[in-house]
Amino acid sequence: MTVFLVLVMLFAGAYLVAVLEGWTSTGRLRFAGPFWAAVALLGRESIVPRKPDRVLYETAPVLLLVSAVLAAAVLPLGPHLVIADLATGALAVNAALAYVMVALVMAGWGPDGAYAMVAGWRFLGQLVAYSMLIVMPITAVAMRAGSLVTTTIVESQAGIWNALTQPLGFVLFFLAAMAVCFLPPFDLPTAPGELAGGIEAEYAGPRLAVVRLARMVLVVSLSLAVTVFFLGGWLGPFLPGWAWTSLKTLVVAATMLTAGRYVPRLRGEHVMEWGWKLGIPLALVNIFWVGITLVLRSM
Amino acid sequence: MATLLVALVAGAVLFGIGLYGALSQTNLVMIMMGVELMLGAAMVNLVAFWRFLHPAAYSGQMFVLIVMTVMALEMAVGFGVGTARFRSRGSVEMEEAEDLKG
Amino acid sequence: MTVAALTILGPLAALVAILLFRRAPAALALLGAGVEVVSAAVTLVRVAGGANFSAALPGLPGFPLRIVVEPLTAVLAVLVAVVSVLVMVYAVGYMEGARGRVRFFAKMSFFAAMMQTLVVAGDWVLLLAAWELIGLASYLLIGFSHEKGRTGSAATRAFLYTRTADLGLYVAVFVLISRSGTSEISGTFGVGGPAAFAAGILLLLAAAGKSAQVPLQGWLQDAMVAPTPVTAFLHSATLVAAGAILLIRTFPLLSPGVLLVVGLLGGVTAVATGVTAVAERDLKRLLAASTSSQYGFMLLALGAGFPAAALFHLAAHAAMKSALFAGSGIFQRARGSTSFSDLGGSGRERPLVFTAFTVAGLALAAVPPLAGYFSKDAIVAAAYESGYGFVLLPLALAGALLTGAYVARALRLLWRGEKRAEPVAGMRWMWAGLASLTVLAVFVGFLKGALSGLIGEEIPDELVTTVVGTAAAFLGLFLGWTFTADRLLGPLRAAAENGFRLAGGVDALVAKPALALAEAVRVADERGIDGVIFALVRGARDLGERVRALQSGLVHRELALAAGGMALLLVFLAVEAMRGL
Amino acid sequence: MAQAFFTGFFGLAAIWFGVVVFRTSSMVRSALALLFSQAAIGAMFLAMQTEFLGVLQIMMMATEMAIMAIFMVMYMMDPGGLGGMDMTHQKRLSIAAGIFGGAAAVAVSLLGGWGTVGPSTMPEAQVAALGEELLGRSMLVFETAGITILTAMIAATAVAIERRR
Repeated sequence: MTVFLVLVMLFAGAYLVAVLEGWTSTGRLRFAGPFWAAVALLGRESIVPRKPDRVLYETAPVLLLVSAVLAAAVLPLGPHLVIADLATGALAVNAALAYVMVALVMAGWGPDGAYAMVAGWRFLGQLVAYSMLIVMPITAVAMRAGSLVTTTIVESQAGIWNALTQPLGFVLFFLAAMAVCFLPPFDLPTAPGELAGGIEAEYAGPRLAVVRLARMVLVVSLSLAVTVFFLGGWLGPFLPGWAWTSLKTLVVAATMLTAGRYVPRLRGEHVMEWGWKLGIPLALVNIFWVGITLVLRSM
Repeated sequence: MATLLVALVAGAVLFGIGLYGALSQTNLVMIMMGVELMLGAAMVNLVAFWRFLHPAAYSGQMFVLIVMTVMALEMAVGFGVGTARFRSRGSVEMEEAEDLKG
Repeated sequence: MTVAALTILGPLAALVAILLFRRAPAALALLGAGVEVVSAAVTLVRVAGGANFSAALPGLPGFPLRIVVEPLTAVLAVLVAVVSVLVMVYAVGYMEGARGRVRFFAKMSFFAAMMQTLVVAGDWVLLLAAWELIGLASYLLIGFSHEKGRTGSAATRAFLYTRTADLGLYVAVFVLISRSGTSEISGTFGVGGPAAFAAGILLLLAAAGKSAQVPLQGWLQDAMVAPTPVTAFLHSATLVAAGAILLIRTFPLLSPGVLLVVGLLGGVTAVATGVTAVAERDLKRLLAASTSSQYGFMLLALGAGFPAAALFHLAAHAAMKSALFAGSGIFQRARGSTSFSDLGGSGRERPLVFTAFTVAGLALAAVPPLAGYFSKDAIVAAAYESGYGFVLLPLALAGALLTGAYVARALRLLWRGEKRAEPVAGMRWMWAGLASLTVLAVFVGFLKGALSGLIGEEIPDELVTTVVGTAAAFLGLFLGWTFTADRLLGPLRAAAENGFRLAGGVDALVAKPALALAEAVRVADERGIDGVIFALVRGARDLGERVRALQSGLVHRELALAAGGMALLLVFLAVEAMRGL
Repeated sequence: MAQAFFTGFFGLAAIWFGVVVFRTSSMVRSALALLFSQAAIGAMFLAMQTEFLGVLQIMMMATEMAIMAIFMVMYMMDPGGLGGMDMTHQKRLSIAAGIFGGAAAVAVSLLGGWGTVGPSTMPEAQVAALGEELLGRSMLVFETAGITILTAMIAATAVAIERRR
């Protein structure tokens, strides 16, 4: 039951995000847009490039979707509205997100196309830069909660949101999340106008539909992660928990989508450089700061 | 008990495969893959032993963590050396590595 | 106990600090010596209050290192401490502007610390260690100004002599421990019979070596190449005193036969080296010879059975002799030499120093009421009272007469001659040391009663001997002042000047065998041990060559080898397990 | 029973992918096959109620193997493994060694008398206890491992970096 509910909400979120993206990109708010896009894609012929690495080519979109869903599976929408309340939830999110990268590498290599391959390797390099910025802020959050269980993490923010107690971690995680779901300005893998769509270049028809859907779900999952880890999850007055979660998630997603629109796309080496030389030290500072505050409180 | 045996046998087979790979491959990276498989087998055994024989002794899990560390080290060092060799010789084929002789 | 330990730790700390900081060595050394003297004084006070400490430090299995603080050791500790601090004060001036001051003061502190260890050592092992280290320290200090020519050989000579004599101590210690089963000194006093006799004789040998008794006196004169503070320290309270101290501390062990030998040896030394002193043409060498003769007196007192008298003379002599050396050092700095031919008249140009020197000298010559008077009087009385008075007393009187003679001769040679006053660097410090030592030399004598009370041994006193002894002393002074050495000794002088070296002297007995032995050891080392080592190295290299062949550089081959090794290991383990089942 | 089943299932998966690693001719495929083999091992951990390690394994291997793939491609210039070159040697020895080693291990694991099976602990308790272990008794080991990794990273970079003269 819970599983069903969560999945429904997840895909609903994906739909809304798609609407939002259309809105932010085209400026017109069309609720039917995603439907028509989906119909169009499913209707088209699904062209397969010459001499693909079939296994990888076929697996990649599904794996992308699955990993996005798995990432969402450990994140609670409400006090009991969570598919798997793992004891290592916060870590499991990372684990699931790591496979996003795997999926993209596969999608880049599979079709045996230059653009796609470049995109895939790019994303790999990008990951090396930002994955630390996913893990370390979550570490700080888990430190405050004293647990890796996501629900506990949410409850630990009853007093005050983590976004306020550890703004540094929040900003870093937010940017890293944008990088994970390769939204602009981090959209190196799918670089419209540069790589002809990158990993999406060689996919068409239903397969492309799956990729797009997975991308949307990914955005939702990461917004959800930001909400759960930093914005107090379901906590909030008046409304029921799931409503708060969805609201916050949508707001985060909208912020992500719009933020990128006003920044030029980053170059890969810049992402790497800032991730390594700036992000990781800052994340360490954040962890240190949280530790200090915790020690002070415990005294 | 059954689970323990299953895990151990699986680990054993994995180990055999890894050994075969490490010995049979000519390419440095493939050799490393074989080694990684063997390490994975070792980890399976460690976890099985920890879980079924000494659930109270957490140094068992500690061992697994150390093995993961070793894997990471192996990757880092192996690729460092491989890259250096690739720069100097243009390949990491271990067939052509007589000049590493001491 | 901790306070007593400070007497050792103070100088040691100073040594470490000097070696660490490598600057302000004089200040650090003085600080260490100050700690030493204060703690020694405190210890003495406590001991006088009737307290006796002893501590066992972990040492060899079954033989803990013991430290004993009893009246005797406390007195000795204070003696050493006082002399060392005053000598340090003097040395500050003496070494002013000299090279290698860090080295110098480090060694001096080390020396003092080791001496204290020797003094309070409660068991043979620790005593042996301290004994050796003193030998080392004196070797280092005698060879201090190594840039000068004869220094090295003199140091080596002193080292060889003392080391040879030390063999006696080793054997004696082995005998004692093996007989008594304990390494505690007081525990070994129970040993009797021939073992005790042998041990006594061997101890006497060791003591004779350190205290430069006949026939091992030769090295002391050569040791004069050392800087004057060193010699002062060496002669008054440390190296040379160690011999006498050893005998004083082990007095209960010495059987009557041994005592007779001790007494005779002391008497002979007192006379023979006295003659040498009269014959010497060099101030410091004269003083050195007199040192031997004075220690001969102490041994004589011991032999007569009065350790307290010996201890008393030791204290008095420490004050007087260090004062004399301090003075001679000033003269040496003034004239750049110590031979009388250069020192003539140097007494006039420094009346104050000369006065101090004279006072100390007269004290040595036992002129009442100075320190030497009481102590030598006690010794003569002891000789008189002992069972062998008929042989010991003449020796004692002769020694006293000779003492007076060479003191007077030294004074005359220093006084005669024209004066040429040159300024001397560091005069203030030197003068401080000299003055305080002289004051000691004057007043130590009055502590006689206190001393005997403290260590509970009576110090003999006889009217007859007092009169005779004093007469002898004055006669000696008169002779020394009026006649030259040649007139006094005549043909004897030539022999006396080279220290009665019969048939090449002891060098033939000591130095040549020792050097031959060293040569043999060197050959054995180079041929034998090094050979073995080189063989091992070569073998290892060949093995490496062989193994290298295995290493093809082909990773897969080597991996295969590794796997094979692992398989062997597994088989081995399996076999072991089977055996275990 | 279910536990045994799942463990065995994932074990088979791991073995299958392990075989694939050396069967395919494509670098990237073998790298990814290795990745899934390791991930299956992580799943085995999960099946054996060792949650933290399982998740950790699954997470770490993703990155490691992807990186392995990229290096593979970098070294081999082998587009999709289309070049049908043989990349093995000393086959017989290797097969023998592999079979021997595997058989020995199997024999040991089957013949060995393992003691009684202990009870399992709750995942939360596990994580907490492991944390205690890491930052308590095994702190030195842990820190050493960390320092070693750092050193290896720096050293590897230093070795691999291009000499500029």
